[in-house]
Amino acid sequence: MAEAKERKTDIGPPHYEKLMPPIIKKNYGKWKYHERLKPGVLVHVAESGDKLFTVRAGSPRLVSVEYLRKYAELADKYCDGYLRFTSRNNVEFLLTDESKIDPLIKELKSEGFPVGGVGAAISNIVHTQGWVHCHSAATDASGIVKSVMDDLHEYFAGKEVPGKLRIALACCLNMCGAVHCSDIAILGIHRRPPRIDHSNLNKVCEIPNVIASCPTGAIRPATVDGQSSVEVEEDRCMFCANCYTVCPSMPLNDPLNDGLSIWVGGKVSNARSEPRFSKLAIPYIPNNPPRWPEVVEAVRNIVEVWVKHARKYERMGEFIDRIGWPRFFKLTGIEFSKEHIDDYKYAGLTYKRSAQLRHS
Amino acid sequence: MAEAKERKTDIGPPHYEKLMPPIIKKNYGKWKYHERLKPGVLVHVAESGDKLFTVRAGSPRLVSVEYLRKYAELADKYCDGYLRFTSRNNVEFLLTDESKIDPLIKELKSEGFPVGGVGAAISNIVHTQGWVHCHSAATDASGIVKSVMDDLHEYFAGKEVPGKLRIALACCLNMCGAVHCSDIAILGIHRRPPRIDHSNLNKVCEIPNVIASCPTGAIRPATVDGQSSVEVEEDRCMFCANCYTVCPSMPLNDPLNDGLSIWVGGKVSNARSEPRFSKLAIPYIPNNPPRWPEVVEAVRNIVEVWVKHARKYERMGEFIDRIGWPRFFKLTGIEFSKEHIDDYKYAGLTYKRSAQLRHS
Amino acid sequence: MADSGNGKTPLLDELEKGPWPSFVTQIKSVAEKNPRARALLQLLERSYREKIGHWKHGGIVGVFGYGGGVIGRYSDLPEEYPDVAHFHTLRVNQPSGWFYTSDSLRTLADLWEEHGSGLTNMHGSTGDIILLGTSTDELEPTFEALTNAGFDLGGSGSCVRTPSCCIGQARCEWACYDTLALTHDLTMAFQDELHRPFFPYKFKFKCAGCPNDCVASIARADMSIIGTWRDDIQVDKAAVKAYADDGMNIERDVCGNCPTKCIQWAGKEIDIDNENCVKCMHCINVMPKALSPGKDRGATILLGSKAPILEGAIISSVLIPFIKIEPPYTEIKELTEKIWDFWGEHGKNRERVGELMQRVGLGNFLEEIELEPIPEMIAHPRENPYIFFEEYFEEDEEEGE
Amino acid sequence: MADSGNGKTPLLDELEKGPWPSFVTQIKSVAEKNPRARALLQLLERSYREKIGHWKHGGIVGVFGYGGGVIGRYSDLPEEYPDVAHFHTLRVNQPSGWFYTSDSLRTLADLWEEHGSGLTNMHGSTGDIILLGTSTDELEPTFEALTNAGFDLGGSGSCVRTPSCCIGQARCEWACYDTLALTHDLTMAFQDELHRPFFPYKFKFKCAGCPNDCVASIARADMSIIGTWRDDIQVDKAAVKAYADDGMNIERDVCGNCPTKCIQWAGKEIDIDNENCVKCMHCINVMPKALSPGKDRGATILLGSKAPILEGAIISSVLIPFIKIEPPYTEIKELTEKIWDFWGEHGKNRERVGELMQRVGLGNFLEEIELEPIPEMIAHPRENPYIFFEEYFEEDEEEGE
Ligand code: SRM
Ligand code: SRM
Ligand code: SRM
Ligand code: SRM
Ligand code: SF4
Ligand code: SF4
Ligand code: SF4
Ligand code: SF4
Ligand code: SF4
Ligand code: SF4
Ligand code: SF4
Ligand code: SF4
Repeated sequence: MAEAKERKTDIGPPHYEKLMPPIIKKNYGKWKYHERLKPGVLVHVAESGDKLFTVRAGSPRLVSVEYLRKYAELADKYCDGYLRFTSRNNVEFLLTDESKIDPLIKELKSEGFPVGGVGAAISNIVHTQGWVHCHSAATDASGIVKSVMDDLHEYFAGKEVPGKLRIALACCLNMCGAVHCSDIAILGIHRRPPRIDHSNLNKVCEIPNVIASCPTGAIRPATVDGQSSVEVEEDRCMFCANCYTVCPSMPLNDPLNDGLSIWVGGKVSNARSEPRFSKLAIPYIPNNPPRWPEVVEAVRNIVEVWVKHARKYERMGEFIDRIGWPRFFKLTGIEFSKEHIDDYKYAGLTYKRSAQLRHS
Repeated sequence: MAEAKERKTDIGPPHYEKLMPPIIKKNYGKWKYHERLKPGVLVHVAESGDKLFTVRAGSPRLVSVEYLRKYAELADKYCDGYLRFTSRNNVEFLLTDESKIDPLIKELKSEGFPVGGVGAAISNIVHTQGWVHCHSAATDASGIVKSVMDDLHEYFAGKEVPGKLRIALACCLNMCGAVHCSDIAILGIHRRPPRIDHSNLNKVCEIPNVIASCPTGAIRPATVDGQSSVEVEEDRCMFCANCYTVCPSMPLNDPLNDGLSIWVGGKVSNARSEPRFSKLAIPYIPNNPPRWPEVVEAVRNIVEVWVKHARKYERMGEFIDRIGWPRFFKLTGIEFSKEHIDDYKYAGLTYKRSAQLRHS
Repeated sequence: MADSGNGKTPLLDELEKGPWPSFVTQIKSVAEKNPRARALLQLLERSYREKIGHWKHGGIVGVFGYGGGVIGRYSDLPEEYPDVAHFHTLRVNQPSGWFYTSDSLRTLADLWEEHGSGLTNMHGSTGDIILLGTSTDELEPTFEALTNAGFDLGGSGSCVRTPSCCIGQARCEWACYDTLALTHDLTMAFQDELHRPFFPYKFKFKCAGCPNDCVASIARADMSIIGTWRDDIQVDKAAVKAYADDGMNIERDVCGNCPTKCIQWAGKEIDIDNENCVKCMHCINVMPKALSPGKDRGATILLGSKAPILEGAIISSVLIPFIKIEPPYTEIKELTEKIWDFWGEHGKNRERVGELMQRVGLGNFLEEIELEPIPEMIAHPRENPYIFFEEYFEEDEEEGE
Repeated sequence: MADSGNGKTPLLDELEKGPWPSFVTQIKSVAEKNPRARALLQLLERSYREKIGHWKHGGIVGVFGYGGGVIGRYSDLPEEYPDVAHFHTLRVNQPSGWFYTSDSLRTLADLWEEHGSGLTNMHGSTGDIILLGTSTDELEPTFEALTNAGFDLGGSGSCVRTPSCCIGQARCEWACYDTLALTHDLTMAFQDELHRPFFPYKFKFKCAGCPNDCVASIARADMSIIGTWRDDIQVDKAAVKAYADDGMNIERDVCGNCPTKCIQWAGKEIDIDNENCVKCMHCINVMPKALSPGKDRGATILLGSKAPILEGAIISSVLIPFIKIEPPYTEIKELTEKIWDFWGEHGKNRERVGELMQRVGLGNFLEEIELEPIPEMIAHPRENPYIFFEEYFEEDEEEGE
């Protein structure tokens, strides 16, 4: 590797041990059990008898340096400066002094950070860039997350639910937010075939690559105004945007047609049932910024059906397993349509191949 | 339709009502319940209180006119001439006089017809033509069925088993015997690519059809000895024989390589679990006529593992669901190999996509 | 020529041993009188020795005016085994439910002794009476004898295949509709489609009276008609108690096996959440005296099952979750004809209807046959986000802000 | 120019209302001081109004000697919003487990206030600290500030992506191996592969300490390393009793949810058929004081998960059912390198390893990476009869009889 002399490279991240509170170092690998003390608060008890208290606060994930400093300040004040983030972008303050829990919660709340998301609860929404940073986005991410969490915040903060419910949002089919295995997934979608910039295409893109990028074979070579370019057989386009990923001259973004779809019943954990993909619940909801009321309403509706009808520990997908998809559509009032029926590679395997049916 | 004058056509089958015993006509659609009185004997009780006794006898399915007359004779003697066949090719004598059951059974047995197959039992093997009549056969059908049923006849005749066990045999991948959804399936397979009769091919077959017939695209046009013909890329052949079905000049039959495979865990009924396909247990057993001892042994082994370990009502596939495939292979001693791993269209869906595993 | 001459069948003789009835014994029982049967025995012995069949790819043979019902078959050793040089099979349409009188069996025996090998299959996997082997010149006389005896040929080739059914209401207390009547009616209504192939490939009907599916319709029929009910399971409480008193472990054996865990046993009474019952039959199967299907009976219609060649095996999938089954069965017939129309127009050669449905997609298929999509037709909605929205808004439809 | 000038953000202001913390508030908190953040706010307001993003396809930018770690981003309205004309993202490799001290957070805040927008994502979906938006000329200075503070870039492009893990043994009693140590070790061992893209596409590691999979590894990592155990679940009988006394319905809530029904509650004691336990965690999750994973701990290694583009989403599948996880993790690294070798040679451009495995077939894939096929790797054996036997007998190998 040819590099500048004093430049440090390949040093990797800071070693985690340097950033851990002493109680963790001491009891590392020797935890005995945990309990949820109240919404957002966990205690982990070590074999040594030591107790570690965790206070979890919701975060917008998009955090400014101002707020990073605020987190730091709170950590200094309540827990010797030790904190962490979770895999769902919440902040966790790691306390040893039980008496500081309530004051910390109070201060967090006053700063606008809800405490919760622990145990059977609706935690933060895993999400992506949206209009804040990505060229591919069919919708914004942060704005929808904010709107949905505003609406569901009680479920984060402790209102009872049957089990864990994981929501994720991705702003395009690339699905950076692992939307595909979530209890509820909100997915930005395009609905109009790429509009081709014929004048530039052959300058910025390799035409054979563009053609090969299309999973449905919808793209064909074409000469337009004397320029070699491509054309799209619109009937065969399902708006995956893979052509756009490969070639900037084929944007799919379109204010009139971009929007959201809602998916349900995926999970990741191996608890009880195996991990599984989310399935389509609502094919299309138009973009309606700044607060996407239709999306908020759709998510709440599904959540409420689950809260009301699911048995204890039943994740969304397990709940639907038990009641069946026809009843899921009935209970939620969501209309079933042709779009719900799979027509991709494994479609045949999604048809109902048994006479086990509920008829009433 | 232009037809000869007096010729009768399109008259269809005899009307079933003409062939039914009076007790059935009387109680048609008004049966109340049934009981298994002993192996091979059922009683159906009608709302009227009438009782219909059924005695079921095993049959080789390939029946001569001599034996048809023997059936007729027995029916006359014991049940006013009324009998039927079942969907698994057994013969059922339909009695109204309970006292005739035992004498009938005695006579059936003395004629070499075992009585049984009712309820939780191993019934007759659904099967196909084999070397008796089909050009496509990779093995015989009747001979294997006879050998296997000789070995399992106790389970037909009343020896206790956990539930129903359905065996089927097909002599080639066309699977005329609905092998694909059986508890145990015996399937004739080819293992050598077609041998092409280049001198005849273009006379009897349409080359484009032949090429199109191959699901793996293994067949290419070729000129051999100045004749237009085809060639097979042997690595891509999986011996489906679809080319042979389309073109007689591409036989796959081969004494050295043809043989049997064994499949397990399929079912048809909707009882408890949904209908499902059988899965590969043993990829290959060579043809070993006249009694195919390796096949007999393989089937018995699987049956015995099931008899010993399955819970009441558990069909083969349900049993394996509970214990897991790794243990199925362990208990049966069957070797697991690359051939067991699916590599066709939906292969990816058969990989184990969870951490739910038995480790002991 | 030694083979066909010597007459010994040492290998096949091994198959006369053992407790299960022997097909070899059957063949031998007519071989003395019937040269075709005799020759078959010899040829088969040779196959056993050489481990290979001796039949050639079938040619097209049949009876006048019919396109199917006969499977042409020729030996590849016609000189050595002239009596089976031709050895065609006739498929004879069985009576619904495979009911016979001794007389009808004797009639069949007599005519087939006269015209063919004297060997049959009772029955073929599709359901037909199989008359196993005769020569081309005997086809027409056999057909005449058959029709005179009230029988007709079944299907083969790209046509409706001989429909078949479980015993249904003739003997079974669980039959939710009259399978025999429907089977017979469809067979009669579609005689033309059965005898004169004009489809892209075969089309099979099978009718089962309840979800136990004793005729394997869901695995072996392009159209599977499976009886079911939509009201509550009928419960005879006293009989339930009798089972319990008799030592049945209702908790474990009945409730423990219910796929939706919708049946509960409080130790005294059975309690069924019928809304979640998927009519699997298990509890009824186990307690036939106590439980039975509801009173509002009908059938589920499923489409598409078939063997693996070419796209992989298919199990039928739900098209109509519940339909009343009553003569003259107009709805079923109209639906069937719509399916045939679309298949006839768009099916590729040798493409079964289940394959077509998968190729064009269930959604499109439903549009063509004019059925609304409903969630009962699928195991679950799509997992992939590749939705073909068929329309989009154009700029001029809406004013941009 | 009105847009970027007027400074009003009526639409975004709506998103400062409500109980959940607002990203708009976050942006505004630095917008006054930071022109990039200010411009972002304006541009975003415009996107909200026009319902479309205003970013162009990224160009390739980065720091010297690295092929990844920076996502290039340009506005499509550079004249109107010059402060975000470039707005590149730096992916900074997080510490394993996302642990920070207040000082380390302040260090990050200070340097990013100086060099960038002052906006971050804590964290990105892969796990990185995302420094959200700066111009090309600030990349190298930012990098220098980062490395001086002990941080380094994470992955982007066709390379190893920043590994991440659940909190594991740092706080969780169920962690079956040390996820933090493994993650850190892999990150350090593969620095070159992380910073200098040379694969067909991205490759992600995620390490979860137990089958609860709190880092979603089975759905989001090309290699998912999920802790498990192979001996018996540890049971504290007194604690079980305490749960029962406390009113827990063990029968329904614990046993009733066991996927293999291998846990029984006799009303007094819990009885586990450990041979059939599939280590799903449910019973342990529900009774953390009473039950815990066995003592013989390790991990399952699964391969291949990814998002849907192009072949459809994939959940990882089992490669090694059980492996002990101990430094220096030689076995895992060797396995990984074998996989990379085969992928490097045979993977198509933009083909993830899970797609490759499906394309060549698991059986062939295993041969290439020198693993024996075992039934734990599959949900069930093949259903179709299309077996590619690789060899057949030739006539001369055996004497015909
Ligand atoms: C902190 C965190 C790990 C980390 O390194 O950051 C974590 C920590 C714990 N998880 Fe988790 N999980 C965390 C993300 C996850 C995820 C990943 C995700 O959400 O994307 C999953 C998989 C979700 C899925 O299946 O889709 C996850 C599935 C579980 C489960 C299984 C739940 C189930 O029934 O399916 C448990 C067990 C339980 O809750 O009973 C669990 C239990 C726990 C326990 C109780 C483990 C322990 O003994 O400490 C931890 C307490 C927190 C709690 O109750 O929320 N954790 N947990 C993550 C917190 C995210 C958040 O801020 O909300
Ligand atoms: C006679 C016959 C129908 C016919 O029209 O010919 C028939 C008749 C009955 N079946 Fe059947 N089934 C018959 C083939 C089938 C088939 C088809 C097949 O085997 O190819 C199946 C589907 C098998 C499968 O799933 O692979 C079948 C699955 C059942 C079941 C469900 C069993 C299960 O647990 O999965 C029951 C219920 C039971 O046994 O408890 C059942 C129950 C019955 C009952 C008890 C129904 C009744 O009340 O009369 C009948 C008594 C016979 C018995 O116990 O064997 N019948 N039954 C068939 C006899 C075949 C034979 O000779 O052995
Ligand atoms: C006689 C019978 C087997 C038996 O011994 O019972 C039979 C025999 C043949 N079947 Fe079959 N099929 C028979 C029932 C079946 C069944 C079972 C069923 O109908 O319930 C199936 C599976 C279900 C299905 O339809 O898929 C079946 C699936 C096939 C196939 C594969 C079709 C497919 O789409 O995958 C073929 C190949 C073809 O059609 O070219 C085939 C083709 C054949 C041919 C005509 C061979 C050929 O390629 O020309 C066989 C003639 C044998 C002979 O020389 O007599 N046979 N065939 C069955 C018909 C008897 C009857 O009419 O009652
Ligand atoms: C920043 C981040 C989203 C976020 O806001 O958290 C992100 C952002 C982008 N992802 Fe991603 N991905 C991010 C995590 C993921 C994940 C989740 C994960 O890693 O756990 C996935 C799904 C899992 C997977 O790897 O399949 C993911 C699947 C994709 C894909 C689809 C890959 C595929 O094989 O299907 C693309 C498309 C591509 O690679 O061309 C993609 C491409 C992109 C690009 C680079 C857009 C592009 O096409 O060039 C996005 C840049 C956005 C921007 O302007 O900043 N991103 N991306 C995540 C990385 C942050 C980090 O390093 O921590
Ligand atoms: S999901 Fe799509 S639009 Fe959103 S950040 Fe990822 S690549 Fe960009
Ligand atoms: S969006 Fe997808 S389907 Fe449409 S043309 Fe582009 S690559 Fe093809
Ligand atoms: S399974 Fe094959 S060999 Fe056997 S009868 Fe059917 S087509 Fe012929
Ligand atoms: S047997 Fe099947 S795979 Fe082989 S060449 Fe013939 S059609 Fe192709
Ligand atoms: S399918 Fe149902 S109705 Fe028909 S015989 Fe079987 S159990 Fe009876
Ligand atoms: S029929 Fe099946 S699903 Fe319905 S209650 Fe009985 S066992 Fe349960
Ligand atoms: S994955 Fe398991 S070990 Fe890791 S934090 Fe979650 S529960 Fe604990
Ligand atoms: S870990 Fe899961 S599978 Fe094992 S006993 Fe507990 S609930 Fe059952």
